This record gives sequence, structure tokens and C-alpha cells, in this order.
Amino acid sequence: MSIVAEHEYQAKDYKSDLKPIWCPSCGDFGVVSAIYKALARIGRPPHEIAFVSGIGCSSRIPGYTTAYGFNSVHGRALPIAQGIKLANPDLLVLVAGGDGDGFSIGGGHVPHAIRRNLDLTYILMDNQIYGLTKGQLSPTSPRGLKTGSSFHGSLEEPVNPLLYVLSYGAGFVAQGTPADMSGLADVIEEGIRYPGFAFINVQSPCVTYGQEEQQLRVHKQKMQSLKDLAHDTTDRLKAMALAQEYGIKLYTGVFYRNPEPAATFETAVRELHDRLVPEARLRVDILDTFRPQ
Amino acid sequence: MSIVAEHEYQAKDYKSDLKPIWCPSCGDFGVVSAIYKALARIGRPPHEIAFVSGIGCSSRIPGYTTAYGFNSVHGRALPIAQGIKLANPDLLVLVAGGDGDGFSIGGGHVPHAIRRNLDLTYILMDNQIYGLTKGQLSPTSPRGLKTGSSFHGSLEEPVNPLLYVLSYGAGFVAQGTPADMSGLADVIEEGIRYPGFAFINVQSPCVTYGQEEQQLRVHKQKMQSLKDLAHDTTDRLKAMALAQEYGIKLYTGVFYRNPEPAATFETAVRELHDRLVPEARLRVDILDTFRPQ
Amino acid sequence: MRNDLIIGMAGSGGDGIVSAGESLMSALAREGYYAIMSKSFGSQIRGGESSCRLRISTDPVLSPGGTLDVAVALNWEDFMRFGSELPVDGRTVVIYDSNTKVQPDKLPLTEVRPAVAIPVPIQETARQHAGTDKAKNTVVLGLLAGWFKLAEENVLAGIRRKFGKKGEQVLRGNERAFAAGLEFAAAHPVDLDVVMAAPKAANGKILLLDGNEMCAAAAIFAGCDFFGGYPITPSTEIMHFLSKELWKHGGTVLQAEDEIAGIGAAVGASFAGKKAMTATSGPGMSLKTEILGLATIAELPLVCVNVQRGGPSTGIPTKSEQSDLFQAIFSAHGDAVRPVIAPISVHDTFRMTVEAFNIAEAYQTPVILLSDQEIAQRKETVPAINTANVHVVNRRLPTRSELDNYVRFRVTDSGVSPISHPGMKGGNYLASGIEHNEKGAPTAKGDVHARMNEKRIRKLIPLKHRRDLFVIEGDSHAPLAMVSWGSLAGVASEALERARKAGMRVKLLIPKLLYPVSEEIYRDFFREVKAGLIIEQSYQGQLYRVLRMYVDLPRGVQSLARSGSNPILVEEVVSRLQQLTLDLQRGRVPEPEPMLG
Amino acid sequence: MRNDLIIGMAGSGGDGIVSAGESLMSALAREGYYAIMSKSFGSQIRGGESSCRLRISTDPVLSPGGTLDVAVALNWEDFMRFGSELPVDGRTVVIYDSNTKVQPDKLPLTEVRPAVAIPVPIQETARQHAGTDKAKNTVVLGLLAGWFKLAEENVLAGIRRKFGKKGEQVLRGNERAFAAGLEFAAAHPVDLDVVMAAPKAANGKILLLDGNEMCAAAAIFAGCDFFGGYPITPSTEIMHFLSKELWKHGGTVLQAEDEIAGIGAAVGASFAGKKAMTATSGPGMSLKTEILGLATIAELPLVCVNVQRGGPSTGIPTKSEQSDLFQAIFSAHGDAVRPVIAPISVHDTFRMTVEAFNIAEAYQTPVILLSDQEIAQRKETVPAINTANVHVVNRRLPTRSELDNYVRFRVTDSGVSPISHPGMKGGNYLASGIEHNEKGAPTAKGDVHARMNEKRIRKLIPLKHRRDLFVIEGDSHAPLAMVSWGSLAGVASEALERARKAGMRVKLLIPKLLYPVSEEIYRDFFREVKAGLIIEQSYQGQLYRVLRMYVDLPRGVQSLARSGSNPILVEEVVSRLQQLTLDLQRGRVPEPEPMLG
Ligand SMILES: Cc1ncc(C[n+]2csc(CCOP(=O)(O)OP(=O)(O)O)c2C)c(N)n1
Ligand SMILES: Cc1ncc(C[n+]2csc(CCOP(=O)(O)OP(=O)(O)O)c2C)c(N)n1
Ligand code: SF4
Ligand code: SF4
Ligand SMILES: [Mg+2]
Ligand SMILES: [Mg+2]
Repeated sequence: MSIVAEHEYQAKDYKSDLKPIWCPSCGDFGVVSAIYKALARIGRPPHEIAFVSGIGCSSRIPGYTTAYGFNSVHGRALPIAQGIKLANPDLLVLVAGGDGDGFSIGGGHVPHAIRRNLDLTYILMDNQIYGLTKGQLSPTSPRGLKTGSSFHGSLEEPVNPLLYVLSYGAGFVAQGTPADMSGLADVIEEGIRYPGFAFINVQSPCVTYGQEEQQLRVHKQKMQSLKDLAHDTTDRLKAMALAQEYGIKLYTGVFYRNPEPAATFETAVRELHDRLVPEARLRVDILDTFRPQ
Repeated sequence: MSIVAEHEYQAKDYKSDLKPIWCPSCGDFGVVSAIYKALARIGRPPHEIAFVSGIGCSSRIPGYTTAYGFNSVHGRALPIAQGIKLANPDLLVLVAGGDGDGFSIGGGHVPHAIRRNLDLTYILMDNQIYGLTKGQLSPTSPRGLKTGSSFHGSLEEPVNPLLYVLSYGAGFVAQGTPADMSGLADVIEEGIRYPGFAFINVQSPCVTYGQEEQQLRVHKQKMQSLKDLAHDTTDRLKAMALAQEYGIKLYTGVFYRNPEPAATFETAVRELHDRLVPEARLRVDILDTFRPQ
Repeated sequence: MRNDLIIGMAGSGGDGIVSAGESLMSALAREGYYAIMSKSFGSQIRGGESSCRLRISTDPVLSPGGTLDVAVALNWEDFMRFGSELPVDGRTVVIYDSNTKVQPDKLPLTEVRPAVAIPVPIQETARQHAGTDKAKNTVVLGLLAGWFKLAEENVLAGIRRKFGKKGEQVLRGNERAFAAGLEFAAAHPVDLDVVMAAPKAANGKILLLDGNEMCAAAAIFAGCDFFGGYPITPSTEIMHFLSKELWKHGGTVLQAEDEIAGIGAAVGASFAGKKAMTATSGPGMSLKTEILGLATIAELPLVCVNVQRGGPSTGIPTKSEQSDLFQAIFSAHGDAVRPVIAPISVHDTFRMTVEAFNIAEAYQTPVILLSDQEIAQRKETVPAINTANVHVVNRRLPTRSELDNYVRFRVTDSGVSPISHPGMKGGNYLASGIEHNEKGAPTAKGDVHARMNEKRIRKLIPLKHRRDLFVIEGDSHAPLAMVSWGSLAGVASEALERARKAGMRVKLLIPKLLYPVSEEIYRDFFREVKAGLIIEQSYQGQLYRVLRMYVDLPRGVQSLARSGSNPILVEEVVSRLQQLTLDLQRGRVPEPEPMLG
Repeated sequence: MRNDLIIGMAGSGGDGIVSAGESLMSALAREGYYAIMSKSFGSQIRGGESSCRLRISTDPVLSPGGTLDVAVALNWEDFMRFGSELPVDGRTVVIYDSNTKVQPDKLPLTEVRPAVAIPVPIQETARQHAGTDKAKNTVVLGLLAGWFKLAEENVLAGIRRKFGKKGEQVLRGNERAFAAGLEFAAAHPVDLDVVMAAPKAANGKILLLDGNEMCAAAAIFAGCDFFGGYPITPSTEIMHFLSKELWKHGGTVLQAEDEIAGIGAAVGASFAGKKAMTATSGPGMSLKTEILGLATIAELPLVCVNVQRGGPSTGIPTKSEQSDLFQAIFSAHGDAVRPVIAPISVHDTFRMTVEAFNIAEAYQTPVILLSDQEIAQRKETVPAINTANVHVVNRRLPTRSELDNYVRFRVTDSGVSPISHPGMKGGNYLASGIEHNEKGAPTAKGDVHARMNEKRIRKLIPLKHRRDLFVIEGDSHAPLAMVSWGSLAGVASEALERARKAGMRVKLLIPKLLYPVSEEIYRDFFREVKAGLIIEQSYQGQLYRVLRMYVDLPRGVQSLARSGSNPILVEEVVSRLQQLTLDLQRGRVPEPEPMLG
């Protein structure tokens, strides 16, 4: 997507009148602020932005922006977003949602969105819990966690969103936390600017059902900037190795950015159109295809 | 699963009366033969085997065995198999199906089956095409392929089943082809014996809708045994590197085998039962839980 | 003195109004009162509005009741958010926090003047006596116990149990807050007959639980060994209870990656020979559609619970509605008939859940247990259930000789074929979603297809004669009739009583088996009926339509239906019945209204 | 001389019997005959049994016809596999390969003796003249052209076009095989009047295509810009055609990872302002249930095609059935009403597909286009369609002034609110599956919910007055009536003609709008009716039941329904009508049968 700022926008231009009904201090407040900031820097007018989500606390986020929002159904934000982007490639299309929305019920859509490589930015609010339904295991919950649905402790290994999307071939993979607001806004902005599918995992604490270790102040203590580590963001295998530490370390910043972004699906579509449309018959004449030979 | 052969079984003991309705020379004939062979070596009586599949040409396979078969619906073999295994951990549970069944419609179930690590063996008949529906793109079809559903050529990168399951943490990952029947029977047997989730990708040509390069004789020319390469099957990262060549090279044999298999989900369940069952009230007294306090 | 009292309370999430209701209910249950308490919340997870309605009675009651006798508003914005869920009329006693600064004659209630409106410095009292706003609900308990003579001793005992764990200071603060509430009530007597009569008998064996808990407990009783599901409001508590308890009985609870995997695993467990269950709400039901059809054609027992909420789509997750009936019956593609049953109360949820398992196992079919948010999330006092009288059915396994030449889908006289499972030697067969012959072999033959369709549907016919799945009350020769189901049945039942007291000749049919439709039972019921109401909480009047499919309803039978979360009140039903009685007396048979009103 | 001829042929997959039928049909179309050809296959991908029925007529016909006039069996096992799909009776001419070694008086047909049975050395002739078994179908073409005087020249021209590309040798071989067939026919004259009359007019503008192709082409005509789907028999060819053609019109075809993603992407495209479509069959419909509900509450236009096949579950993918009607109408949870329309022929598929888009866009709703395998996969001759008369509707966008204070879900008089899409400045709103107020803000309020349900359902009322979506034929005051839909409508239509010729007073209603049910149109239709038949291909008689929900059917109206792939024949309908006529004459009104017969 080529991004040309029309005029100066400020963060508040992206903030809607709807009052968030998140619990006080929910991490998602920080995420939406970071999104406002990133969008202001990008400078696309709100009506040229489509913001899609599934269902969950985190999925309420589009309603809190002035973009065209689509708070759809649980787990289906990615297919809907792809339809939007294909219908109108000029739009800036954002996708957001929770860890359950994205990697449990919606997990089957992720590899396909990534291998198609549409220019979408997917922001996952990973709180390692089901917030909206009041505290059950999420796919990123650590093994052993006791929740409403795992009274005696979970028996499963968590999924690793970062490693998964890297192995799916995503061109841009980053992580952030509202404990570092400016870093978070930065990776969101970078993800949006990346011409292709961008995935941003945000460690966004659930203060009501989440675990103690996932509170912002704990993040503040244990987060570790990848930039400070001088991580080479063009090295996918290195990124995968770092991603293995998901759940143990809290790396922030860019894990991987394809230095030579692959052509997007929209580009391939445009090329196909350029080739085929000129030679087409009119829509009204489509039935002529069926004259018997 | 502890496997104790009751008495000697032969391949034919696992072959049912149902006559396969696959196209003559379909690769799946070889796969089912290899399964008969592997099962005979394992020696479990057919009635202690549950064999689950989805829908597709390949998914017809349970009906051609004497096991308890479940030819279910498209893409849902893994959840059903997990239910069976959890209901009766003593059964030997096999899962089989096509590339579309497993990594398109069923793709969302794979990471969860693997992170739960039930002792299942999943045999994917990967023909890079939708056979049963007469030739459309499958998720493993190469980019550019022209099929009924991609008249002007596919615009998507294929999925990489081997790399995906490795990043999901599968404990046993192998590949085979009916072009090497004894190697195929070997990896299936090994997969079944592996105590945990085992994934076997079988390059099984579709002679009717598949591509020229995916015919058995081409396999014969280009396949390359991992054993001959002296690949270290305990090295997961090395396995991932080899898996990257999916679609380019045809490696046969074991990519990865966890030298220290993790405890299975069934084991964790058994431990939970051992802990909780003794202290339980009777089922008939369950309502006593609700005496007001 | 009253035998029946309905209290409605609302506040914001932190006010603990629901927990006050629960404490009061628990105390009342110990005294031997019967009670029903339903809760309602806004969309926020924390800090949003919340409310509860507590109905107390000296006799068993089935409905949460209509207009409030007592309304408690901790603040008016939150109270008003519940709209028609907390109806106030000219006989209501309104108690509210005086810090709202609202004058008793300026209450923000639409067009009603309650009998009495009493501003109470609730917050102030809490702060003063307990040093925290958190004790506001305890003050309210004191007020209620004082004014309406409600279980003072037991409430206090409850407060002590609850706060005893939280340290001396908290406990004492709450004790003082409670006493202050009592005192305020004593000091400000209300000049109305709202004092509760004493309970008829102290019933030590009473249980206190909600519909979801009852459903989960009944599943364990019925022999459920496997639960596969995915969280969704308002059904999640079924999984919560099972996640705590089912393991203790050797069972397994799988929180699957989605609803499809949840029901898929349950179907697998059933195939493997175990009693299996899944539970969800509307959106999840929509996702389970395909595998429900698989269970039908593969003839596998399965219990699928749908706790209905407001739809379509995500709709209103926290509110009750009865608009998933069409879906429960008709969502499958192909000619798939599956039994649909619905409980009418928390108490009834026990029997209906066991029945769901029994039908599933006996007929080798998925069964939809159609609960609703009202029943699932309301707490009821339930008299002890004599489980010795409750029959548990197991599936019909093949005998040894049947295994000698096993034919899984044999077309028998009953339509039910003995079912084997992995592990049974000789029982090996292929289960499939593809049409198959009696042996289980896939087929594309039309005649086999017709025969198997016939078998699968014929086997369910005996259900249509299960008169025990229907409740009939009232005057059996009445010209006026009502039909209602699920949580609305309680409203209809109460309306029946009132209408009969008012001299109307009326009767009521409550079907717990909703599908297949028992033509015979309805035909008998409607034989002498001239007019009536089918009462339900859905915009389209779904049960009314389903009945029309199979039953020739008398012309004067109408639909009384409304979208969820807009209650149908007993008063309203009674007045509709009155109108119908008048119509009949004048020889006018009312016309049924067209669709899409 | 006949005006109408029905030929049924069966063989194994490699025999090319279907391609012979196609060649013959194409030749006949060029001569100006009308024709319908349906194919039927076993479950194998290759080498299984395959068959086709070709009906040829000098006048337009709507049904594939019943009993065969001519039956061609390349081998008897395969022929018999089709059972009642290829019915033979005492007037049928049977042609079969003498290499089957079956004696003409020992045909394996159940209890019928055809008029003539002619063994022909088909395989032998093919080998002898073309040197390959592959030419068997060409021999058959020669036999048919010879005996029944069918377009000899054009068939030969077709053979030349087809085999011309395959080299001199193949071409010559087939020419010789065809000639040999002609010769055999000439040498063995049949003593029966089976020769076809000449076509009425050579119609150069005729089209030849199947229902799936027509649906896809009509979608392009209607302005479809986005297709999201997943392959499934028997609907896949819609995607195939679009994958070839839609790109040329600037549109996009997405083969999604599953049916949910397919409809999800289509909903996204619609939200973004484009006309969007998805297509599937039963199992896929079951998966799309949830997102269909989303489109309903978010009020997004969407066309969803279901090409029905045998169910439940995977069922019989290759055979036609009409058993997804319940699902099409009722599968959503919540009070979701969505229009369901069904074409009655390949020809009609054009108008109905355009109509589906028009209704979707005009009313901002998902529309189910309910085709069936019979229509979708049969080829028809279709007269040129004057597309200038076909109206295309676009969604109502907000005007500038409406955008000034935009209210996406404004409750208007019509219930339809102007709809914006991303890119329109000022039109920004939140689409959601959660209940919302007029502005689009999520709500849990009961009164808002009721108002929005009302709006969403009220907006569809005008559809109930669309008399152009109903065909009524026959004697308008007849006491006897039929209702039929989809591919069965053709059978009913033909039965009507025959019954009227036989002197019966009967009429026929063909609803193409199946939901919402137009009470008024049915009421008018049934006013003077005493008895009749609702004719459809489902075990449960789904249309019959749906009509009962909204219409008081006269007591004598019965269901004539049967599981898929068991044809309902014109003869049978006529004889049922005869029986009903007798009953009426004797003053007996037949009782409707109970459910689950
Ligand atoms: C089909 C469907 N299944 C289940 C639900 C219930 N549900 C709503 S949100 C949610 C999960 C929430 O967790 P997550 O996606 O991690 O988001 P969070 O609330 O933690 O931000 C679930 C299970 C639903 N609305 N729809
Ligand atoms: C829900 C559903 N969607 C689609 C189909 C149609 N369908 C049957 S098999 C199949 C894919 C076959 O491909 P694959 O899984 O690769 O198996 P193969 O036939 O190649 O062995 C599809 C799309 C179906 N039966 N059910
Ligand atoms: S429940 Fe958790 S995730 Fe949801 S709003 Fe509250 S703090 Fe945030
Ligand atoms: S279509 Fe392909 S995969 Fe299917 S049976 Fe034939 S060769 Fe095998
Ligand atoms: Mg979460
Ligand atoms: Mg395949």
C-alpha cells in the first residue's frame, strides 16, 4: 500500500465517542492509544481505514476508533479483512483481537492469510486468558494454569503465536506491550507501513482474570528490547530461535522484517486484471459464452 | 501406548471386503497397503484399532481396513480422533486424510492436537490437489498451478505441512511415498510406535488430477532418503531446515523424533484421575454439592 | 402478610447487589422459603450495571415474577438501564440511595408513581458503619430484613460466614452495617402490608443452585463421561462445574479450540462407547450444525445443550431469549430429525438433562437440550430430588450372537440397531457421514437412502407418545388454552392460576418435548379449545409456527411472542386471556396475525 | 412421429456415455430442438458407473421426463445401479451391448418387459471400425441418429469438431464407428413409432449450458465483483466458471481455506461496498450458518447459493434432493429472517440469480439461492435471453446530506437504511454482530433489540407481494391444486398438462420465493381448492410443512414427498391427481398423513 498523508492528523482524530467498557486498567486501553498514535503518524483519513475484529474484550477495539469498524464474530476477523482488502485494495485494513479469537477458534485462518500475503496488519492482544467470557484457558495460557475451565490445572502446552506466524512465512513479526507505550506505537506503525502481512503480538494484561506475572508492572521489569539486543531483524531463523522463548522472555520490538517484501496478493490480482480485463466481453454479453459449437 | 502383540497378524487381516473405488493407479492404494503391513507388524487386533478420517479420496481409507472406521466429515478427523482416544486410551487410534482435509479446512485443529500430544498417528496423503472434488487447488498446490478453481494460475504460496507441524512441536515427523513401499511401511510403523502425536506426510500421487511431477515414477527418481543423508533425527532445528525444502526436494524417512518423548495428554489425564477419583462422592450423590451453606 | 414477595435491585457492578441477593436467598432457603433469583448484567466485564430479581414465596414458584413488590436502586442510571426487566407499578415499594439526590416524587420512572418511595442514606450508612462503600449491599440486607421480616438471623449468620474469612475488621464493619440497616427500617416503618408470612416448613434438604450447575450435575448423574466444549456466555458455567467435578468420576473435560472441535471430540467419545456431551449458546450452535448432522446419520448418541441468549449472531449474550427453537429443530441440511427437549426451571433441568442422555442413548441420536439464559443463570431453591426414582438408560449393545454376523445399521422393527464400539470384537464397522447401507458400506443408491432415512426417522416415533414429557394443567374442558415452554412456562403457569382464580375457564400445556411434534397430544389438548395463546420469548413466535406445521390449531389460538429481554408479565397474559374470554362470549373468534407483523 | 423423446444411457465411466449425450444434445440444439440432459454418476472419480438422460422435444420442456422411451445399456450392472433413475416400462425401446450375453427376453429389469429389446454388438463394432473401445459411444450415436432420425448431419459435424483435434486416425475411426452405427440401425429397422418430428424452427440463438454455469454467468451479469468459496460437489462448477471469467470483469475469486472463510471474505467484500457471493452445498451451508446470521444483523447484502444434494451430512454428494429447505430458512440462531429463492430450471436460474443479487442489495440482507443438483448439473437448451429487460438493482447509498449526520441503521419507513462503505467520507460506522442501536453502537437493551428485530424483519415484507416470483398455471377455479418448487416444478408442470388433457380440473402454483411465505398469494390460490399435492423431493415434505406454518391449507391438500434420487414421475403425479379427483367426486376429503410416516 502506498501511503500518502493527506493532511496532518492527530491521535484524537482516530478516537470515537464510544466509551470503552473495559475494566479499569485493562491493558487494551494502552493498545488502543498506541493505535491512535500510530495512525496519526501514518495520516490516512479515518474513512479510508477499515478495522476488523472478532469477539472478545480486545475485539471491541474497532468501535473505539473513528475508522470504519467491523466487530464481527468470534475468530473470523481475518477472512473478513481479506474480503475487504480484495474488494478495495486502496483501504488501509487493520485486524485486531484476542489470543483466543486469533489462535484458538480463528487459528485455521492465520496460515492462509499469511501465505496469501495481503497487506494487512494484525494486532493480537495476547493476555493468555479468555477475558470476555470471564476467565477460561486461552491457547497461550501456560501449562498448569487453573481457570474456570481448568479447575485442576491445564494439561496442554501453550501455542506460540510468534513461532507459528514465522513458520507460516509472515514478512513482518513484532511484539509490544503497553508497558512500553512508545515502543508499542512504533511497532504498530512499522507493521502498518510494511507492504504485506504484518503480525504484532501485544502482551496486553487482563487485570481481572489474568495472572499476576502478566501485569504491566511485571512487564516493565522483565521486558527486553530486541533493538538493545542488536537483533538482526532480517534473519528469520534467528527470529525463530528468539520466538522459542515466548512465555519465558518478553522481547519487544521487531523479530523479523523481510528485507525484500514479497509481492502482495493484491499486486498479483492487479496484474491479472491488467492482463485479462482488456480482452473481456461486456457483462451483458456474458451468456454468449454458451452458444453451442 | 504400550503395545503387546496378542498373536501373529498378517497384512490381509487388516484388509476389509470393501473394494476401493479409487482411480486405477492412485497413490492411495500404496498407502493403504503400507498401513496393512505396518499394522501387521504392530499386531494389535483390528477391533482395538479406531481409524478416523475426514472426507476426500484419501479419507476413504478407513473403510478399506478391518479396524473400527470413522469416515467423518471434511476436516474434522483430528477432533473426533482425540475424543475417541480420550474416551478409551487403550485403543490404537489412527487418523488419515488429504492435504485439503488436513491443512485447509482442518488446519485449525492441527496445532491443538499437537500441543495436547495425544498418542495419535496422523497420516496425510498429500497429493497437492483436491482429488474427490475433481481437481481444485489444495493448500499444498504450488504457486501458479492452473486448476478448475485457479484457471489463470494460483496466486498463493503453498503451506508447508512438515514445517508447520515441527513448529507446533510434534514429537515425531516423517515423510514417505508409495514409490518406496517398504520405507513407507517403516515410517508408518515407527509413527504408530512413537508414544505421542506422530505426523507422517505421504506424497501420494493423484493420477487423475495431479501434476506430472507428482507421479510415482518421478518420485522414484527424485526421492532422497534421510537415512542415507545421515540426518540426525533428534535435531529439531535441522529438521526444520530440511522441511524448508518441501516442494523442492522429496526427502523420505524420519525428519524428527523426540528422543525424550513428552508425557502424553492421556498420561496427564490418568494422573488426574488417580488423584481425584478416590476422593469423589458417588454420582448419585452429586446434588449434595448444592446444599446451601 | 404476604406469601409472595418480589424484590428487584440494581446498582453498578462494584455495588455487590447480586451477592446481596444471593446472601438473602441462601438465608431464606435455610428458613424454608422457596425462592428464585435471576441476575442481569450490562455488557461490561467489571463495573457495569448489574441487577437481580429475587422472588420469595411460601409455596413453590415457577416464574421470576412480574412487577416488583420492592425495588432497590443504588443509583438511578443503572436501575433504569434494565428498563422493562425491573417493572415498577403503583404498588411497588421503592427504596433508593438518598445520595442520588432524587426527590421521592421525582423518581425517573416512566409514568408510574410507586406506592412508597423511601430515600435511604445507604452509601453514607455504609461508610459510617463499615468505613467502606463495599458494605452498601450489607446495609441493603439490613433494610430488607427489617422492613419485610426476612430471615434476620440467618442473614446475619450468612454475613458472618462470608466475612469471617476476611478478617475481624471487615466482619465487624459488615455486622454494624447490617444492624444499621435494620435500625433504619425500624425507625422508618412502612405503612403497607409487605411483611412476609412465615415459611410453611423448614426444609433442611433444600438445594440452592442455578440451571447451568443443575445441568452439569445431572449430566454426571446420567453417566456422562466426556465433555467437549468451548466457552460461551451464558453456558460456560456448565463446563466450569464439569471441569471441577467430572474428572472425579473418571470422566474427561476437553476445552477444545472451537465449538466444532468440541462437538467433534464428543462425537468421537460417543463412537468409542461413552456418554458424551457438549454445551454452548447460539453462535456456537451455528458452528456445530455440521457435526450434529453427522451424529444423526452415523446414529451416535450425543447431548448438545444450547443455553439460549439474545440473537441473531452475537446479539445480546447476557439476556434470555427463546429464539433458537427453529435452529434447534431445523438447522441440519438433509432430512435430519433430532429430538429437542427443554427444561422449564432449574429443578426441571435435572430431569430433562437425564432425559436428554436417556433419549440420546436409547435412540442413538443427538438430542438438543434447549435451555435459556433465564433458567441457566437463575438460582432456585430446589427440593431434594429422590434420585432413586430417576431412571438412567444405556445404549443397546449387540449381543454375542448379534456380533457373529454384525450389521451395524440393521433395519429393525424399532428402527434402533444394536450399537458396538471400538474394543468389541466382532463389532467392527465403518461409521460415516456418507449415506450407507445396513452394513455401513457407503452407497449412492436412492432406494437404500430412502430406507435409511425412513429408519432414522421412524425410530423416534415412540417419543411422540411420551405424555410424561408434557405438563397439562387447568380445566380440561376449557375453551381457552395456553401453550408455553422453557422459562416462559412458569409465567404461563402463574397466569393460569390467576386467571382461574378470576373465574376464567382456561388450561395450559407445557411441552418439554418440542420435537418431534406429538400431533396426538396436541390434538387431544385442543379438541374443545376455541381460543388461546402460545406464549414465548421470540420475535417470530417460533413455537407457534412449529406447532402449526403439525397441528391444526383452533382458529382463535394466537401467538403472544416478544423479543428477548422484554419480559412477558403474568398480568399481561391474564389480561389477554380476559380479552379472549370476552371475545368468545361475544362469539368473535380472533384472527391469527400474519407473519412479520 | 413423436414430439418428445426421452433417452437414457448408462455405462461405466470410461464408456463416454455422458459425452455422447452431450454431443447429441449439441447437435440437436443446432437443429432447433429443445432438450434437457441430466447426468448421474456413482461415487468413483474415474471408472465408476455413469449415466445420462436426454430429453428431446419440439417444444420447450421443464422436466427431464419420467419413463424412458429409449434405454441404452453398455452393460447391465452399471445400468441397474441407477435403479429408479432410469425407469423402463412396456413402451421402452431397449438397446444394449450384445457382449453382455443377455438374451432380449432375459433382461435384468425388475418386472417389466420393454416394447423392444435390441442387442447390438456395440463394443465389437467400435473395435472393428475404430480399433478401440473408446469409440463405443460414437457407435451409440450412430444407432440413435439412425433409428430415431436425430440430427445425423450435425452429430457428424460435432464428431468432426471434437476428434479433429485428436489427429487423423482418431477422427477417421470415429467417423467409421458412427457410420457403422447408422448402418446397423438401417439394417435392423424398429417397428415402432419412435421417429422424432422435425424441430419447429431452427433457433440459432439458443444457448446450451447447465445450471451452475448459468448461475455464475448471471452473477457476472448482476454485477458480482467478489466470490469467496470452497469446492464442494455439486456446486463447484460455479467457482470454476467464475475463476475463468470473473477476473476479466475486474472481480476477484478467492478459494478460501474453508466455507466459513469463503463466506467471511464475501461478507467483508460486501461491507467494502461490492456485490459478493458464495456458493456451496449442504455440508458447506451448515458451516456458513454463523456468518449468515452475522450478515443478517449487520444488514449486509450477500448472495449464498446452496446447490442441494442428498443429505444428511455428507449424504449422497452426487444426487439431487430438496431437503435443505428447512435449513435455508431456519438455520440461524435468533430471530433471523432471510429471503430464500429457488430457480426451477437452468433457464430460470438466470433470472433467479439476478433476483438474488437484487433482493440482497435492495434489502441489505443475505439471500439464499436454493438450487439443486438436478438443475445445477443438467444441461438445457435455453432460448436467447433479452438481457435488456433484466433489471439490476444496486444498494441505496447515503446521500450527501444523509452523510452529514450519518445513522447507519436508521429505522426508516421501509426498514431499509442507506448504507455507506469504507472510503465514503462521513459514512464511518461500526458494523457488528452484536445487537446495536441505530447509530451502530453495541447495546444490551431490550427495547432497542425489539425495535431492531422489527426493522430487520419488516423491511422484507414487500417481498411477500412479489407476484412475479410465483408462477400459476391451469384452471384458476380448479378444486384440485399442486404446489411444487425447484427442479420438481417441471415434473408438476408436465403433470398439470397431462392431467388437464385427461379432463381433470387442476392448477399449479410454483413459488420461486420460498421465504418469507406470502400468505396472501397462497390464500388466493387455495381459496376454492378442496384437495391437492405439495410435490417435492425430501423425505419430510419440507415445503408442505413450511406452508402449513403460515397458510391454512385446505384439508385435502397432501404431501407428495420422497427422499432424493428416487424420482417422482409425471405418471405418478397424474395418477395421484386422478385418485384425488375420485375422492372429491365421492365427497371424501383425504386426511393429511402424520409426520414421520
Ligand atoms: C462462536 C463463538 N464462540 C464463543 C464465543 C464466546 N466468546 C466470546 S469472546 C471469547 C474469547 C475471548 O478471549 P480472547 O479472544 O482471548 O479475547 P479477550 O477477551 O481475552 O480479549 C469467547 C470464547 C462467541 N462469542 N462466539
Ligand atoms: C464441509 C465440506 N466442504 C467441502 C466438501 C467437499 N470436499 C470433499 S473432499 C474435498 C477435498 C479433497 O481434497 P483432499 O482433502 O486433498 O483429499 P483428496 O481427495 O485429494 O485425497 C472437498 C473440498 C465436503 N465434503 N464437506
Ligand atoms: S476482563 Fe480482562 S481483558 Fe477484559 S476488559 Fe477486563 S481486564 Fe480487560
Ligand atoms: S482422483 Fe486422484 S486422489 Fe482421487 S482416487 Fe483418483 S487418482 Fe486418487
Ligand atoms: Mg485473551
Ligand atoms: Mg488432496
